Amino acid sequence: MKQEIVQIHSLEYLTNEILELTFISDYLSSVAKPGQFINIRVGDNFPLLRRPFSIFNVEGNKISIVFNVIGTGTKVLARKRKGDTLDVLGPCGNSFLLFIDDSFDTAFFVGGGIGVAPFPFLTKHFPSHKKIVTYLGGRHKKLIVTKGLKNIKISTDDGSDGFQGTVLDLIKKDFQENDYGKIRFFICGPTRMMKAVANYANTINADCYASLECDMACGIGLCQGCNIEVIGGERKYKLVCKEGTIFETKTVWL
Amino acid sequence: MKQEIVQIHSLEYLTNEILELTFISDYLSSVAKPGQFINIRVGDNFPLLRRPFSIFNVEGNKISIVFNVIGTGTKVLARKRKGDTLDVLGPCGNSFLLFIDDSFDTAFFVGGGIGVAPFPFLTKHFPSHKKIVTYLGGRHKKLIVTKGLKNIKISTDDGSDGFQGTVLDLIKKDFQENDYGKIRFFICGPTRMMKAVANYANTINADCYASLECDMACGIGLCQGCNIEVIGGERKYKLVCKEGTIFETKTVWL
Amino acid sequence: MKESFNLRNVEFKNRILVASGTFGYGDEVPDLVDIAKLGGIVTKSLSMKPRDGNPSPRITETSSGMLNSIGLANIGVHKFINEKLPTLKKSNSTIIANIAASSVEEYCSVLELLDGQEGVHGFEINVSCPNVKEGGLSFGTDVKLVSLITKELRKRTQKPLIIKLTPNVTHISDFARACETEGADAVSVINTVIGMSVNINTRKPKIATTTGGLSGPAIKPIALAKVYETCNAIKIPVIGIGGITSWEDAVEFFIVGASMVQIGTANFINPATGISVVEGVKQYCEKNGFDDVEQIIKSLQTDKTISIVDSWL
Amino acid sequence: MKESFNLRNVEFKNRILVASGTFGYGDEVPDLVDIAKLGGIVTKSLSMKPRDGNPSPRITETSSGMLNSIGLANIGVHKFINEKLPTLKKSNSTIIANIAASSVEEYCSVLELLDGQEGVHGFEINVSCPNVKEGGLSFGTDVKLVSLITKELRKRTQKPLIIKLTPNVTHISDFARACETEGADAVSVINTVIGMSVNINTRKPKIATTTGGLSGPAIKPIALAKVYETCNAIKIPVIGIGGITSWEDAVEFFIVGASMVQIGTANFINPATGISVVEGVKQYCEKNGFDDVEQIIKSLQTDKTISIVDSWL
Ligand SMILES: Cc1cc2nc3c(=O)[nH]c(=O)nc-3n(C[C@H](O)[C@H](O)[C@H](O)COP(=O)(O)OP(=O)(O)OC[C@H]3O[C@@H](n4cnc5c(N)ncnc54)[C@H](O)[C@@H]3O)c2cc1C
Ligand SMILES: Cc1cc2nc3c(=O)[nH]c(=O)nc-3n(C[C@H](O)[C@H](O)[C@H](O)COP(=O)(O)OP(=O)(O)OC[C@H]3O[C@@H](n4cnc5c(N)ncnc54)[C@H](O)[C@@H]3O)c2cc1C
Ligand SMILES: Cc1cc2nc3c(=O)[nH]c(=O)nc-3n(C[C@H](O)[C@H](O)[C@H](O)COP(=O)(O)O)c2cc1C
Ligand SMILES: Cc1cc2nc3c(=O)[nH]c(=O)nc-3n(C[C@H](O)[C@H](O)[C@H](O)COP(=O)(O)O)c2cc1C
Ligand code: FES
Ligand code: FES
Repeated sequence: MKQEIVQIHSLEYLTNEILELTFISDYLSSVAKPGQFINIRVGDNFPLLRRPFSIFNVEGNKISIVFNVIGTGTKVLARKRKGDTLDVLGPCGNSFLLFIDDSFDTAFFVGGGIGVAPFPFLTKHFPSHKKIVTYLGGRHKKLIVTKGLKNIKISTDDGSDGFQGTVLDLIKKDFQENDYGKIRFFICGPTRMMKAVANYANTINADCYASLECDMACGIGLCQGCNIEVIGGERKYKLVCKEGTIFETKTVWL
Repeated sequence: MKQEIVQIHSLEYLTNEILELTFISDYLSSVAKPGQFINIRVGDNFPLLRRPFSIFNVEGNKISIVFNVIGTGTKVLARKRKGDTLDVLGPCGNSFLLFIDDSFDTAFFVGGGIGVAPFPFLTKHFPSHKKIVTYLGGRHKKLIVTKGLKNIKISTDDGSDGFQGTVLDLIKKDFQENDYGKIRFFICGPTRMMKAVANYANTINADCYASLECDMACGIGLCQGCNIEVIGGERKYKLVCKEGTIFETKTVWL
Repeated sequence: MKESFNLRNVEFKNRILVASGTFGYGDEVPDLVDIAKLGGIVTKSLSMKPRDGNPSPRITETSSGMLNSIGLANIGVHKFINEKLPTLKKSNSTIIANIAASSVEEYCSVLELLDGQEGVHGFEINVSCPNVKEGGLSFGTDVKLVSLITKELRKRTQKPLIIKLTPNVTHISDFARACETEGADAVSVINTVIGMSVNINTRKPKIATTTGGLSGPAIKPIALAKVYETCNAIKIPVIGIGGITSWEDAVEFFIVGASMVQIGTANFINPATGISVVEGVKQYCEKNGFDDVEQIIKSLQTDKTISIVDSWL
Repeated sequence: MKESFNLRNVEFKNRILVASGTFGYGDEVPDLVDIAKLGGIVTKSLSMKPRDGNPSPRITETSSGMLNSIGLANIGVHKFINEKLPTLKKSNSTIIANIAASSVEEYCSVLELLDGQEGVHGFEINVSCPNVKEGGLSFGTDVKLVSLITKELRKRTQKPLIIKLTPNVTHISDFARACETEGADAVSVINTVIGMSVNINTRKPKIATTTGGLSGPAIKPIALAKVYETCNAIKIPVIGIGGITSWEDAVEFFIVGASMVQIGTANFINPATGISVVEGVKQYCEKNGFDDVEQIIKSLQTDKTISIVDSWL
């Protein structure tokens, strides 16, 4: 893990609402693993805390993230331009790669809204002999990012793209209509969606690994602010930033 | 006085260190008077308080200010670009025009560093039958702005432009070498410089009017934070933002 | 949508006021703000005699805040009555006169002078003033003195009497209870937090009086906690103050239990903040199906399973 | 240039430490920070038994600050001694063990366990903990309890004993004096300020325990004022804490009177803040012709003509 000042290579809209920011880092591009995040200091003085972002893609020595403008930090970030510098700390957290083994045939990637972020990088590094199905859910079309993904199935709340309904409805339908062998879920998105998908995974006896989100002050284990309650186990809580962000959903209280 | 959201028309370097920012305002360009200032909210959240800037020029419906990057606010301002909006409140304070009458022949404009700011606009509106001499002092060449000024005499601490020495030395020398008739000083700059010039004005029996600077929370008389001690008079203090910023130097403790 | 609030028979158009010392005497910003749209105006603190206030520098910016030591510079109660009140009366605004003093007697005399004035609708008492008899210690940090001041002033007026508490005490609720007991109609929470700032080049304090009062967004979390503590201790209304710059901030104070709010430092940045807060609060209520702002007051959803004993910081 | 500082025979390389709860046990960031360059490390508060800490959410951002209610989650003193101390010993750092407890007895027992450990160079006592006997009221707001804790702990150690005071009291100097009287070697000023924040959509507090501790740049002016008050009340060294993010901030604390400083929240944003503060302070001293940091300590230039009685806010 390093703290680096990097240079922005590009900032462009992937959809009307979602931006992709690319910067150059030899270090991060050589060590980062799918599912990890970087912690960005978006402004000198404001906002105070860094903001965590999943690594969306790595190409050569370029790293990219995707985000939509929802609050103070992303507003500042959206105003950056090519050539500006950025203070990034990473890579942080564990990787989805830790949870890939021989006990499943098909990976169900499920991304809710901007929760799609870790999947392109994961797709790139996924064992080629395994099947991937990528389910994307969003409120509307403008929140659906498909770049770098495989075998994509889309749902939107308003039906503006793909299936109209929740991403879980889409998954259920697809699961009933097809035979995917032994499935493992890899999910990322709003907590409510992750809860629902994790429950469903349980009912169909599939393992489920979720990348969790929560407010973080440090992202590296210093503040203990990012606790998640563990089911069973010796300790009551684990730290999302350090012991996650990816957990088997059965082991934590979402 | 109004609070307006205006659009930036241009932002360019006048010297290596000094920027001119121009924006469009029908209102301000029609009512502003030389010596007045506007109070700019440079960022949404940071810094908290507005920053006051003298009106440097008015051309058509365009207003401009000049500044150098010295702290948090000017750093944010320097990163703006054409088309960005700016929240400005003004015009604030009194005008140099209040202090122009028949009892002098020559106006000595004295600008220390960025204190040059009000003089181009004042030059434009100065009665044409009066003589103007403009003395500019700065640490070095990169801090000297001559745009829009008349009859300019320059001093720099390091001699990189014009006379080497303080602006007061330059004035003294010039005063001894020439006959300017009855002189009135109009000055703006660092307090230490203004004190020295005001004292000298006294010794040569010239009136002296200074545009004062101080930290301001509101710029419009609400906070009472910008007090200056008055010499004699009924009240102990006056408010720089409302009762100034221009005072006859004999009437206040600089 | 009901926005108004009634305190001891005085009707406030809405629950958003401007705070003492941050809006002059209400006559400074006529072009910029239609003050009749505000719930009310709290005047700059008034003392018996005019006060020059403190030497400069009196203010300095801090991270998301500012320090001030104006020293309660004011024109004095007589001049206020003669020169300011006549115009204020015509403004169709609810006027709360804020009173500052350096002795209990002075509080009483200033209030008595103002009580007879028709244009003065109520009083807010600034107890964050140095008690000259006690060598300058603040009245506001001594429960007995705050009780005494409330009691004496209550005897002298039938108009709303609001005591403005200082946050610079261990248990603000003790002070709030004392005010309630002695008959105050409401308490205002909070005045500024003591703070300081140093210029490392000159090694001088950045404000002449060394320490000053911290205000602005930086103190909002502190103010909210103090308002919460106070609202849980007393039944009379609490007026929330501290770092409010938006309607969202005001709603936080209402949820925590404030019956009204005041806007201070934000007026320096945007003198029309109050008006936009009035608008925003109204829209929030409408959007969420409330037909009276009262319905959001003290509506905080806390987790009852977490006890104080467990909640180490 | 002398940077070191001596406290009861313990030599601190320099006067910049990292604050309790903001740097783990000193072993979290080896790649990012060379901890041997710091003046010292104050550990996360240690209690007798491991503590899970509070439910989530535990943190939230505020304007230039953050609120936390970690609940002193820690591995317990035994695990600290067995698992953390051996590596810390090798790090060539000065280690101050911070102790938290829910009874006077627990403070004593934890200190006794650590006192025998060679790698522990001194103690900082976190008195901002709920006193279980008193229904959860903080020890730190009761002068008698702070006296008692200091007295009992002093009997039990010859190592530096530092009491860390809470700012949430009317007169912090009363507490500092009590610590001095009972034999403390220094006081740390300040711990976090009580604050709160509300989500206006869910109407729930933004941290699970409703109120939490405010830290970061927002509280720097408050911390400076508390350090100033404390330094004027006692002769033992004061360790300044609160909102320090740069060497300039640290210099402000030194000028006001702090003998050492600690960096807290800033570590979350930049774990190497301490190192850059060490560098910056050194350069400031060199540039200004000081050959010992001591020379800037308590060098504030105040205007003696301004009296407290005159300095109304
Ligand atoms: C491990 C991890 C990885 C992450 N990866 C990504 C990523 O790849 N891309 C990404 O964009 N974000 C990601 N996030 C979230 C990201 O860190 C920021 O929290 C987010 O971008 C918002 O930051 P902000 O400063 O703009 O908003 P803030 O000013 O911090 O405000 C956020 C607040 O806005 C509110 N809010 C949340 N959603 C909405 C909404 N839809 N509408 C209105 N208000 C809302 C909530 O109160 C929330 O607390 C990740 C978070 C974590 C912990
Ligand atoms: C009526 C009025 C008119 C003004 N007109 C102008 C104008 O036309 N142009 C203009 O540029 N400014 C003008 N100023 C000053 C301006 O408002 C800002 O204070 C200034 O630009 C710095 O703001 P900042 O936020 O960048 O600095 P801040 O972050 O506020 O820091 C300023 C601080 O920097 C320090 N400082 C000051 N000078 C220096 C220096 N040379 N090097 C290092 N540190 C220094 C001081 O501690 C000062 O308090 C005017 C002020 C007033 C009151
Ligand atoms: C410049 C200034 C002057 C103030 N003057 C007074 C005053 O005269 N009387 C008073 O009771 N409070 C005074 N206050 C305190 C405010 O009314 C308010 O309680 C405090 O600033 C916190 O609110 P804010 O964070 O919204 O500013 C003053 C505050 C500021 C910033
Ligand atoms: C997340 C967090 C955890 C903390 N944990 C402790 C602790 O365990 N013990 C303690 O004495 N202080 C603790 N503190 C207080 C800090 O040590 C420090 O006193 C305070 O944060 C003010 O300094 P700052 O503004 O630099 O953060 C904690 C602070 C934070 C932000
Ligand atoms: S975010 Fe600080 S420990 Fe996880
Ligand atoms: S700056 Fe507020 S009154 Fe002058």
